[in-house]
Amino acid sequence: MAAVRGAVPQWKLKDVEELKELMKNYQTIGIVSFRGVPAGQMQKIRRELRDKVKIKVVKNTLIEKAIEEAEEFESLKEFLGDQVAFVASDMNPFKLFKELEKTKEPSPLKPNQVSPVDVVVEKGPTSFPPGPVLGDLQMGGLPAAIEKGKIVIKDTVTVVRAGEVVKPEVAKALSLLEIKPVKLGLDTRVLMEKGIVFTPEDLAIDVEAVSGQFTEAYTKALNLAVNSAYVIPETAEILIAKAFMNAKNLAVNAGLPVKEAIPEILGKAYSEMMAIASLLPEEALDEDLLA
Amino acid sequence: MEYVYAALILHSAGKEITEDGIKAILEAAGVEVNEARVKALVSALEDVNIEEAIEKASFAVAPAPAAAPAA
Amino acid sequence: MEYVYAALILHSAGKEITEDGIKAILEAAGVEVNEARVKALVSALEDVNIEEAIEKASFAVAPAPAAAPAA
Amino acid sequence: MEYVYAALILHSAGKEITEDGIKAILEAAGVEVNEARVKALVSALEDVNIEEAIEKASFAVAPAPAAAPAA
Amino acid sequence: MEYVYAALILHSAGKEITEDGIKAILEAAGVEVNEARVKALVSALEDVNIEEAIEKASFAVAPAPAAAPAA
Amino acid sequence: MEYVYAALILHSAGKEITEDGIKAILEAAGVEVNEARVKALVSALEDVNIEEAIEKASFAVAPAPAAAPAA
Amino acid sequence: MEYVYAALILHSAGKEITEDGIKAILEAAGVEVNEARVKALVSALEDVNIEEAIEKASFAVAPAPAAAPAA
Repeated sequence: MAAVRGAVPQWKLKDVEELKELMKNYQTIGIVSFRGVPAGQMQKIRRELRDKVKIKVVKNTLIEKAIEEAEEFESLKEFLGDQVAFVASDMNPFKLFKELEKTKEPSPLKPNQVSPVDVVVEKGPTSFPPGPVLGDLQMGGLPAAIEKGKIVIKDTVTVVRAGEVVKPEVAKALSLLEIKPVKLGLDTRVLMEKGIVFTPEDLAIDVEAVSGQFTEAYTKALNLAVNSAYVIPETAEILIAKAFMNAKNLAVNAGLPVKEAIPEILGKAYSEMMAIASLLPEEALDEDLLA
Repeated sequence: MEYVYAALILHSAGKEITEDGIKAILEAAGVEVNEARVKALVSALEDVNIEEAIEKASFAVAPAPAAAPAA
Repeated sequence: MEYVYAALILHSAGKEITEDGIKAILEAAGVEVNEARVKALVSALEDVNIEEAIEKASFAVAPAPAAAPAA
Repeated sequence: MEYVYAALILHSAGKEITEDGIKAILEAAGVEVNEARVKALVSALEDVNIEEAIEKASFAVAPAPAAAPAA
Repeated sequence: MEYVYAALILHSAGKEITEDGIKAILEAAGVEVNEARVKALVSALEDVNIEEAIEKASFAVAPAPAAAPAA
Repeated sequence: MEYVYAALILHSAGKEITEDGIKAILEAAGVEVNEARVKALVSALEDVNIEEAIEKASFAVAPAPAAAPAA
Repeated sequence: MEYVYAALILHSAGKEITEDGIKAILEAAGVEVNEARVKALVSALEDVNIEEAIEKASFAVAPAPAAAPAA
């Protein structure tokens, strides 16, 4: 940052030193965003993670300075910006990611923020008796009315769309209805362990999917082994069965009178005869078929 | 059932299914032939796709594990 | 399958299944008979309870598999 | 079933299915060969598409799903 | 599959499944024998109950007409 | 899938599935290793029961001819 | 199954499946390599379209009919 003018104040240098210590001493470090997280929730997060994760909120410029002084951390730079905190932990990145995700709580939209989601309010009754709330809801664009002594929302409406700025009136109406359309908490931007960069995509593990991959891999291996007739303990029985079935199929389909296939051959001939017979009129059938 | 089997022999051997053919087979088997039935059979089979009917029969019966779903 | 059908005609007509019987039927059908196949078939059928084999087949054919549990 | 397996070895190895081939295999296996059966086998397989016949599930005699109403 | 068929010929003929037995069969069939495959086969089959495996095969084919369209 | 196969080699050989183990295998295969993927896989295995996943596969391969119509 | 997995790693990584390749992978996994098995595998795979063989369901072997009463 060329913009830094003059000497860096002593307390800031101390912060940079502290960050560098964290980078040096912890297995996993990272950058998380906490934009919009209320102070109260932030305190709670700090309290709950105290023993597992160091969270240091400092200016981007200071993190950047700390990063610049150790080459291996250079790649973290692109994840800076906005309201970020520096985290450090002795958990591996995947565990740390899970912990960080757990800090997210359903939260209301704030006035004038850009909504990340469509917010839909369903029609139906509210818990409010008639009163000034009616006006607040209407100001927020909701079709509110009084019915049977209660305020009701008469139609389902989308009050704000993803990417739109949330008008203060809308935010107020939503908070009155206790609608919490977003999840706020520490939002992982990047984690790093031993110089390896993990983005949220790397970190969000879908156990089902991984398990499915193992199933698929085994199936493919088994298919390959069986279809190439590679005899190993896992395929021996299958291949014997398959060879037998091939022989039996051939015997039956070609009418080869071998002992193992005779019952099937007779059955096949009989069922073919019955299939034809089922298509014939009565006068073409003999007595045993009419019975 | 002899009548239908007789028709199937002709079909399987690639011969045309005729009244004479069926009668000859049944007589060779020592069966007393009912001419009306032979006529009815041959006439009814004119509209039957025997290959298909046979195929279906094996369908119903043979559930081909071969096709077991690839994962 | 001609050979098998021929055997079943004899069976169905209540006759004994013999090499001569099968040959006669196939010849009547205009089939060039392979003696070895006739012998092999008759010999294979010797110890078989045809009625039972057919019985089982009719079961299997009977549709209604609906109830058969897929694994 | 040895005879059928022998035929399948020849098929699987891309060889023609001949009487001599089958005899040679069975003899190598120490099986006393019945010439008539070999002849019958080769003749029966003459017009058969073996690849297809192998794949096509044979007939389900056995299980006769208890629950299936016999026709 | 030649190797597996060869093993089944021996089994079916009531002989022991040995490397020499399989080699002899395959050579008689004019197959260029890969010793490693023979060894692998014999060794893997040591722990297999062939009769049971065959039993299972007949099961697998038979059952489950479930989805099969009735004719 | 290389990563999964590598893990399966270790599993199948009765070894512990470690990052180093997977890396060594992939490198031996001449595959350029992505460390993050190796780590992700090993970490995911904490919650994945490989034996169970394999079990599912054998089921899929083996039985269930149920729905498969004969060709 | 280790050997097959090793072959699949090579295939999956776009490499040729060779004895050396498979050995290198297994050794990296700390597996004591049985040369005969490697040879057997490579030979078995020689004429196989691997992509196809991987996808084709191997066979319906066993259980399925649990509920289907064998006759």
